[in-house]
Amino acid sequence: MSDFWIHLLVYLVILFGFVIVSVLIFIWLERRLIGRFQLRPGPNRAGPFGLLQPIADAIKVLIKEDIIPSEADKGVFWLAPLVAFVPVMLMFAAIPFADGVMLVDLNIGILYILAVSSVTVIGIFMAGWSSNNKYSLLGAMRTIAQEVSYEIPLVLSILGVVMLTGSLSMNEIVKAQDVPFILLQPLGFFVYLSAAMAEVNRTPFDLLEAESEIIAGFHTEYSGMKFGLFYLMEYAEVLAVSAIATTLFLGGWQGPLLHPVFWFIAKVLLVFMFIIWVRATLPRLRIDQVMAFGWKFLLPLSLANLVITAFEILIAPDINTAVLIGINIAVMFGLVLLFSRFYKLGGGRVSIK
Amino acid sequence: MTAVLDYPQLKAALSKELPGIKIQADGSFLLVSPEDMHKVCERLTSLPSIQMDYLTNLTAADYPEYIEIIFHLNSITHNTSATVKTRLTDKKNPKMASVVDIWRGAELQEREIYDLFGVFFENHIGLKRIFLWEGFEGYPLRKDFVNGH
Amino acid sequence: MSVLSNTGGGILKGMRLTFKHLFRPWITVQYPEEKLAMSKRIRGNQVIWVKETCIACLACARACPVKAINMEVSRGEDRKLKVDHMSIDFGLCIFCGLCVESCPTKNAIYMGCGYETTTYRCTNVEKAEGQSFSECRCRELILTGDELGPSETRVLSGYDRPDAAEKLPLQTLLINKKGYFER
Amino acid sequence: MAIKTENFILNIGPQHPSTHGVFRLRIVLDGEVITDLEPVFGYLHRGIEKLAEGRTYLQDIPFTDRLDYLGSMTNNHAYVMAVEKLAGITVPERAEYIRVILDELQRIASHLAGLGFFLNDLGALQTPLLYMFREREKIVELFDMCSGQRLNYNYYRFGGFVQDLPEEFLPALKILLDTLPGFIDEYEQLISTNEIVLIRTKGVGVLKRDLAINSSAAGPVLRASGINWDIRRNDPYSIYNRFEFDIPIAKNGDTYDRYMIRILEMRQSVRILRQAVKDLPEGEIMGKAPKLLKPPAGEVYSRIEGPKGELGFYLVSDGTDKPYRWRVRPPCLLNLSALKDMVVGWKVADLMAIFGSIDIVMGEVDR
Repeated sequence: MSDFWIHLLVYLVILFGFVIVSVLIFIWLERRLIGRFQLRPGPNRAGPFGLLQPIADAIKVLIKEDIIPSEADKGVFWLAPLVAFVPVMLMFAAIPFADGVMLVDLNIGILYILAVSSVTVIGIFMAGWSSNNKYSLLGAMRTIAQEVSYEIPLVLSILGVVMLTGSLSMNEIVKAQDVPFILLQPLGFFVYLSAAMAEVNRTPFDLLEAESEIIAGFHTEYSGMKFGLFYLMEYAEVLAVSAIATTLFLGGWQGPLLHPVFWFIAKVLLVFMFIIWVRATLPRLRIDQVMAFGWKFLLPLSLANLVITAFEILIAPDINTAVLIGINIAVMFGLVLLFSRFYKLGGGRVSIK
Repeated sequence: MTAVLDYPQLKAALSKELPGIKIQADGSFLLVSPEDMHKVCERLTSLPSIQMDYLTNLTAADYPEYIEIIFHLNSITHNTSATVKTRLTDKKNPKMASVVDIWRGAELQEREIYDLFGVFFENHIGLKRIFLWEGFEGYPLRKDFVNGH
Repeated sequence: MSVLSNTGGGILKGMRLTFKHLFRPWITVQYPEEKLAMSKRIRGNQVIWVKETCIACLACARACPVKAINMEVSRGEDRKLKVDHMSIDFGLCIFCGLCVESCPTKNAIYMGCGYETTTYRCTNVEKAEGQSFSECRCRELILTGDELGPSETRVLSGYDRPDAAEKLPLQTLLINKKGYFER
Repeated sequence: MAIKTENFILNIGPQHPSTHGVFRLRIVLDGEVITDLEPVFGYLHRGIEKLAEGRTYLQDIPFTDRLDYLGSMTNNHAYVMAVEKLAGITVPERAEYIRVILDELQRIASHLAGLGFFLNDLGALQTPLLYMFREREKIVELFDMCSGQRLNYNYYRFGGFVQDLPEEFLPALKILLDTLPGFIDEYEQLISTNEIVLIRTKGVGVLKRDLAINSSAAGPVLRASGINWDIRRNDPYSIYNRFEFDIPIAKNGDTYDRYMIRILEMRQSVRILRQAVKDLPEGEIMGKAPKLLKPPAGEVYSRIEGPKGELGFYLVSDGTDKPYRWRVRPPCLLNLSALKDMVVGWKVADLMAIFGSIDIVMGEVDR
């Protein structure tokens, strides 16, 4: 067997293990943290500090009866969780855990990740459509609208980073970050995080499974292992988004003294905890407001970010980094304030004849 | 304090507006015949000096000879209240005109009376049983309804 | 009105508040291990009947709004009323306490402090011919005679019985929880 | 370009996370927009009015607990007051003060629960709900202390109370009153200026002033539409005319106003409570009332301002120990009269926000 195959196999196993284990830890962490935000201890029965709770949940989900609605489109219903789950796993292939420690160092890493991640939405729509349930369909329709629109600001916000490094390879981007790009690209980071939270359907953009409105959205009819896959998919997506944010904006595996993998995981956890914090605080937006936020607020902001970055690179390539950081942060606050004053939400009551 | 209207005075005012209606002023309520009820209610809301714009409570009670429909009215403008009643003597097939077009608040309460007393309200916007299912036999709040317990 | 009002300022304020809550003690109770002292007047899921002091006046049976108390009395040879049969159906009881209030002796019937009466399933259902499921009675919930008396698990509650209330511990209150009000 | 589309009918409920019980709504959707709506009631109908007719006046008190189970104290008060009016029973001074204290505490507790669930319906993942239930819990513990149960209090009696307040009650209440305004400030920090809450609620589900009156809306829903109508002020019962308090009134009648009115009302309740605790006299807690009550033949309609709105009891007595007719004026049911006008034209998500802001309890809607 050649080195290539050994490399591939070992990394696949490690990656798969890493994703599964960290998803379980994420689930535990989210429930504990949300609990603490809400003045309760969170799950604390299974194992010390409730650490075994996700495993207990996983076992429960595995041995549950698998129900398929009689009117469902069975083939699509079966395929949907897989179509949703596999792309998320594929995303991890191009994420560097340390210098060069990744499955493949693609020279178009970012492009690959973005391309693969947008396939997930097809799985979700398949689930919503095939369930033959009106709530599922509503959830699926919302997903399509939301995820397709948020791809654009997401990609545009990443372009700033690409312009700064001049490379699409994830490893190169990390290496280029002497100063984490969150300081050089604060606006880009803001847009990226907002858009990414909408991409992975976290509060306040969790419209597709809005519990108080459409019960569970696209996976209303799912149970057993198929539901488990969706659940896994959601958290793996959050993990991927946190990992990408870490790689692109927070300096990736770079850090003093300790092992790069430690730094990488610590930064991922930091981003994830922020996402949980937002989830614990904010209510949900309405579908038209989500769309307005994406198209009228994030899209112009990300375009402005692109233009400003281009100017900085072209006109003042030798400027002092500290000054640049100051300018960038000032520009971000100025633009966010300016835009939020001027954009109109629209929507509202529709007159019915 | 919400002042209760003086019923003889109210009767006089209404008889002047609507000559020929059967109306009776008791000590604590105004008794109107079912046929005139809708007209009286209309006047009660529209007359500027009375202006009973708020239907507080609309209910019924089953007595041996008749079913009584009781309106508890309020005027938010004048902070006054009045009780108007009507008696439906035909217990087999009681009916009267609906007042939903005057007070929207009567919609659900009339449905409730229809459901539990079997009083039919004409021109109601969607008169059907509200709590019990269609096909339930009998009207539970009538005294002749015998339940299991 | 700050610069940030309507542009994210409110969201930041809320996030600050939730962050503060992260460091406050939690308010929930870890139930089976940690139990609160209940109210002294607790109307738990028990009604306790003291056979010795009962004068068989049937006041409690009459006061019951749901007819859960079934008491049969007869006159003994000494012309005194005695209780032949006493049973309370806890499937019917709504724990309103009216029987306790109605008792003229004030020491024959009490509410109980217990509230842990759950079991996994009812094994003994009494069902007559032609009865619907809601009409049949679970025999385990019908307590008769001595089963209704006080015991270690059936502690007298102080509901309308000040003398019994004195023996009970003070109620734990969330208000008195430490580390919470020092904001 | 016109695409041929079809409306579709969606059944919301009876089992649904945000129908607050077993309420069913049949809505017609055009995409996400609601074009028609029909509420379906009766899933929690227990026939309480019929049941009450077969029992004595005293035995009916536990049934009032089970109407609006988040406001049992006020339900008790409304019913007990109606019977007292019917039978001519006077209530001692101390009992009246205690009634005001318990009523206002109940109003705060009910508003907290209502607002918490409303925010849950907005999608705020239980955080505001749990913060609000923390304060509600403190109030419920006080009720538990004096009545013995946490939900179905059954504490009021004709002429007064079962028992006097326990001695631990007032010190605990004083701590509560000292800290509660601070916690209400916290809720406002979390919610009142939150941009997402603002855009989700401002201008949404407007109930116009005229329609609010015409559809017999009551309580916070009526006052949010700009009508100065509060039974405590307009038709004072008990001893409410002795206290100083304001009736908060909004003017837009939208979902945000209905939220804000409740926050302001809680502050006013704290104000009333402070005065009542200060003036609470010593003395009897039970007036003279016969053990087996037989009110003289007659009828009475008596009402109080419950947390959800005007809660009235219409009783007819025929001189026996059982009521001849026992009727509740259910504020929750009547607040739903104008639901269709508020909801049509809005989206599914708004339906939940509007519905939550009306704050209904199915126990009272279906009885």
